[in-house]
Amino acid sequence: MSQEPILATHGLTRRFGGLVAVNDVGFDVRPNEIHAVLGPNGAGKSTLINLLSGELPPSEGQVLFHGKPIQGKSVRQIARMGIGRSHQKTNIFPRLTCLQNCELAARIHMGGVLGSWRSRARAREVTERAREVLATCQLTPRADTRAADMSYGEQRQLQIAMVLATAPTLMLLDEPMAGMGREETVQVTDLLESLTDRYTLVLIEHDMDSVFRLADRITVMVDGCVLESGPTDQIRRSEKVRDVYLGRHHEEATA
Amino acid sequence: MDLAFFGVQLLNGLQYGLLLFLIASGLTLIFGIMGIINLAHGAMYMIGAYLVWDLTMRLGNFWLAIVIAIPIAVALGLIIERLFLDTLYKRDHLYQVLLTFGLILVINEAQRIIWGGDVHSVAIPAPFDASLQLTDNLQYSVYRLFVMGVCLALAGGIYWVIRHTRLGIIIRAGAVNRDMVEGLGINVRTLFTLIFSVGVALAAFAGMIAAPLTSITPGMGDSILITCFVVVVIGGIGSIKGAFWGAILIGMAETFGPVLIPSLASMVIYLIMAAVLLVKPRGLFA
Amino acid sequence: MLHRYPKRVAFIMLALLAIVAFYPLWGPAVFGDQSEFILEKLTLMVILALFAMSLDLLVGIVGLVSLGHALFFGLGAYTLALASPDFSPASLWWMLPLVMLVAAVAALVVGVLVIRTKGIFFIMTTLAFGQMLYYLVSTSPFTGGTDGVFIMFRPSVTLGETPLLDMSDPHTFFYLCLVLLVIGFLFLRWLTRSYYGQVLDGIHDNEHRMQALGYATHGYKLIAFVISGVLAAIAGMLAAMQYGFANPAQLGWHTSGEVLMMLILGGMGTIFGPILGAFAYEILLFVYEHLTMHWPILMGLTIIVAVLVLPRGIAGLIIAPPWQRKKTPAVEDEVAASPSVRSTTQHKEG
Amino acid sequence: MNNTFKKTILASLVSAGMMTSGLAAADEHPVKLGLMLPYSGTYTALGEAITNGLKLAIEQNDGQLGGRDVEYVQLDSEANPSKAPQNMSRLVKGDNVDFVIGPVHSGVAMGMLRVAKQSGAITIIPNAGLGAATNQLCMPNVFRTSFSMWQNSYPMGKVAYDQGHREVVTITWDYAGGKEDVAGFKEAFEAEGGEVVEEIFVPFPSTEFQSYLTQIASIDPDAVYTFFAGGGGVSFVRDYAAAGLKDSIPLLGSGFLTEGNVAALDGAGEGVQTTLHYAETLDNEQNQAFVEAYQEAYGKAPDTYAVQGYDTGAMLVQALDKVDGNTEDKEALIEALASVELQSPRGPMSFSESHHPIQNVYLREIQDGKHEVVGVAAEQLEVPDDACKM
Repeated sequence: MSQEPILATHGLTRRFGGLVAVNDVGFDVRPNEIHAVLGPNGAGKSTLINLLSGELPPSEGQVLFHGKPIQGKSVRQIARMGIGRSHQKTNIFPRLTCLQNCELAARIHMGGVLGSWRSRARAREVTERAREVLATCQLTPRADTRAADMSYGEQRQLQIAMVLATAPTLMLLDEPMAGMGREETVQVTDLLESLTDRYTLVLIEHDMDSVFRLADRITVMVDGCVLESGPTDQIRRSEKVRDVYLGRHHEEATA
Repeated sequence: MDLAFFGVQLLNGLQYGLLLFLIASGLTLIFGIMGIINLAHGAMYMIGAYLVWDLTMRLGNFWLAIVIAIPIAVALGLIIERLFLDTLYKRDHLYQVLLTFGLILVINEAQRIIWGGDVHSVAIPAPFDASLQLTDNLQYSVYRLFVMGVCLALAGGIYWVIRHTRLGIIIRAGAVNRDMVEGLGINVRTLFTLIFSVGVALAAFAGMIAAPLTSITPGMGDSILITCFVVVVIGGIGSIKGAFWGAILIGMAETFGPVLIPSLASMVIYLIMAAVLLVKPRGLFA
Repeated sequence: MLHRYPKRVAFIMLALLAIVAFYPLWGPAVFGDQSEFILEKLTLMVILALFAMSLDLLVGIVGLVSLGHALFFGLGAYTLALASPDFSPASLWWMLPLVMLVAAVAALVVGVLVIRTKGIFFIMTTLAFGQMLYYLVSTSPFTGGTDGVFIMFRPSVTLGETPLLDMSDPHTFFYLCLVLLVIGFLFLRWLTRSYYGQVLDGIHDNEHRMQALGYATHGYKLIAFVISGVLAAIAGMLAAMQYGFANPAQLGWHTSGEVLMMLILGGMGTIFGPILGAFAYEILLFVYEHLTMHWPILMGLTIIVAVLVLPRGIAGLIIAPPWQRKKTPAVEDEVAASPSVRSTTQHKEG
Repeated sequence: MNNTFKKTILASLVSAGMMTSGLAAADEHPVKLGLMLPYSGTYTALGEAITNGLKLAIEQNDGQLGGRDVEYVQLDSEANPSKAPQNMSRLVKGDNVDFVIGPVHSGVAMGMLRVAKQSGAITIIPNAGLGAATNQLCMPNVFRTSFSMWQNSYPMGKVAYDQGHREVVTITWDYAGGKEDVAGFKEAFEAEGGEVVEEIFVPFPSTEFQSYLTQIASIDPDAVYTFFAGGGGVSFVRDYAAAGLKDSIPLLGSGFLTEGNVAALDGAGEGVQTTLHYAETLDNEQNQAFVEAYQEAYGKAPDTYAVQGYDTGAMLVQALDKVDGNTEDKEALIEALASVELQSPRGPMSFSESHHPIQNVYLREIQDGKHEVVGVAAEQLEVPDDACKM
């Protein structure tokens, strides 16, 4: 587990005018690990994932992917390098069917050079890949339904399926369980757990118990800074985290 | 081109620019807040001119004609918004372009049925029909200064309303996020009807005060429409300040362009627009 | 599937094609000595159908609303006019490729500048480029100015010396236009059902997401812009060939507006819809002109009613006839909540 | 006006296919006149004036042409050149008209001439002044009863020089009609020894003249020659007067600057001199009778467009009487039309080999709201048609 990190950031900072949303963040993600980024609302989690995916250029600092700097590159270039991401606000193709959504995701990463869009063989491979990914996410029965006609939970699962379809080496998942029912959350948690053999995951999530069950390592962020970063049980026992994150309940209870 | 004439050309550019602003302000308000592209805006400019010509002829008094024509124009805006635009707010730009394109055909033909095809003009009204001697052979009608004054006053008025009144805050918020405004319990339906009627009235009013300076002919709204769209896009959609400086810029371009580069005269505003959009894709003040 | 339509669509379109294609047989019987004029009108409708179909690739499939598409239509007409020798017919073998090349280059140049903009700005920049070419052609000395320019001889189609097709015969010209329309239709139908078409659907639906997946969306849009421009230029060339006359008015924004009207009447994003739209528009115009001198009011009201009541156009009626509509409610909301609508509500973003 | 609509609709529906009209006897059928004129847009007034003049002439021949009734098929040309060929084709092949009368706009004329050449339809141009129609593009079946741009502007060149002007600025819209008009003036003025110091071209159809007027004031020429028509003419003359230039720099132009718009000028036109082949104050009895009849029929004074329509009607009356209503024999009809000679309200008028009017051109000045004839700028002026090979 201690090889060279797949992703690392050094002194990563992002200012919006006077406000510093992400302040000098340094953390790393090791291959095939589930690394969760935890923190209260406004801790800068979403800004961080936008810095990693290229949506937002950093004000300062570096983002290294396999040791090579990628900060400042476009969303498209970073996606092509194998960093797939899902969005907090469901971001799919409503008019296309479930299968088509995944086909579009699969195609671009199977040598989607313009020239290849003619061959029949390639088209079959893409559809197979898309069906395979739908199966992993238990969406096969919904293959030919228009994405707009599916439930919110199913759309969130489709989003994960699409990220899977791009066969990325690193997956950035922005609150995948947000707004999901009890049973759907369990379904997604099992799914994510099964992915670690082939993928590395960075998980932005609120749901405390699924994070502690899933994550190998956790980074806790507060007000744009990294409070602590380390294996899950180290974080569970850490005083600082409890004071900042859980402490408030603790003090209210005793006050 | 010695200094005196340069000064006069500057004055001409300013006067044309301010008139353009009056029309463009309505357009940018309607688009900025309601997200509606109103191709029929030029036609309302024409209707304003015809209304004031018709009423001046009947009543014999230009100012009385304007006082009566403004509420008619507001009513027209109200009717069009209620009848046609209701379904368009959630629809794509294309449907707005098409519906208002249909409106142009209807309004232009209605004008022809009501007022016919002859060319008309309105005499420059009483207190301002004198003119100043600018150079030995050039005079400048005082009425043009009056028109500039009216445009500046309206510019200030609109700017004050947008900046310092509760309605202004609602308008600016509506421009940024319509659903949010709805969320705050503000009845967006009446806001839109108000904005559209005011926007249309501004265009018609521009037609009214410009009537004495131009000839009143069928289809006079079409060419001013394209110029207005260029102004709005250069200034930045929805920005009153943008519409103001965009209008001044285009006013100067249409005045100095033909003098400096005669061969490109008819294309100069489009070249400017392409240049602005390359540098700032959302317009100068978006 | 976005571009798979019920069987009845293919049946109706083939039936219409047969009726139009065999006009020279039944035409004289029905219209008597007027059949030649009606043939001319039919040829014009076929040409305008090709023009409307070319715009549908941009507006219906990719979701880019262009208000300057007449630019390429006029460019095709003027390329023919300026490249045709004065005293002998040009040969279609090199004229058609030349028109396509000129249009492709122009579409590339304009496209690179225009594709980066979105929503209202795309509408305005295309309008601006259309007006620029309109004034350029109206005022430049060698294009005949606002009076336009004549094409003395229709380009010929010869094999060596022996003429293959006698272009001066209206029936031959009619079939040339019809063949080009059918080829254009088949090409666009194949394109929209190919993977490339799927990418365009994705871009229309959610361009931001496509970029997040790694697609160079500008590149795909630019290709669609060039293809659309080339097809429009072919239509423009045919229009100039029909009457041997090219004029700046063919470039004006009114022409761009008219072709958009054909789109809404026919039904966008369906490729076959605009063909019906072009025929419907010309027939309505013909009828209205006969009914009253104030026909623009009727045409204006028709467009307004089409926008309000029939947003999916005639194609929408064929794909999902009203009596079936209760079963497929999704069709209706698809238009109301079309993705680019989302971009309008947040047009301030980015 | 509305009974013609009913007749038009009935006729076109009938001819549009309800009945296959075989080769009926030539005489009972009404003579069909296809009017391709602008009934919408900036030239609407011109289209209506020509139509009124034409109908007046035919009504005066108790509604008959060569003993046959007359049927009008009116088609709005919208002054849109791109629609011209298909509209003309509709009249010729669709409505099978015997004569096509139109257009006003030169661009539309080009489109019509194209179809006229292919179809051989007898076309009478009641306004469009592009020289080519009766020169490079002349053809036996095309006649013109109005003018050519050159014909009206050329005489003003000599008049301007005789009035002592040596340095003149010309200004017009940047379109074919305007350029042709100004070229005629320049040809004559510079032949006399004068100099056109500046040629200003305004983008068509802009009517924002302030910057150009300031430019003229800075050049300060002896006089200004201009060509604008319809709304453009009214705007320019009023702005020119408002800028106070009228007193210091005389304004000259061809008649269209003020024709038909004197009312709209309300005083701004006083003293403006123009050359045109007609003036409503011409004192010959044909003109007095015409003005009276037109005023009584349509409630307003006629202008040059009305007289051009009137002469077109008179020409048809004379020609069809000569062939006593036989519209089948095209050669004879063309021969009859070519040999027409009219005592027109505008004065004696006949046709050159290229079928263009040979007519007087009058110098007019607006005096208290009327075009007073102050002289004859050119007597029976024939238009150069050396490029015409009939």
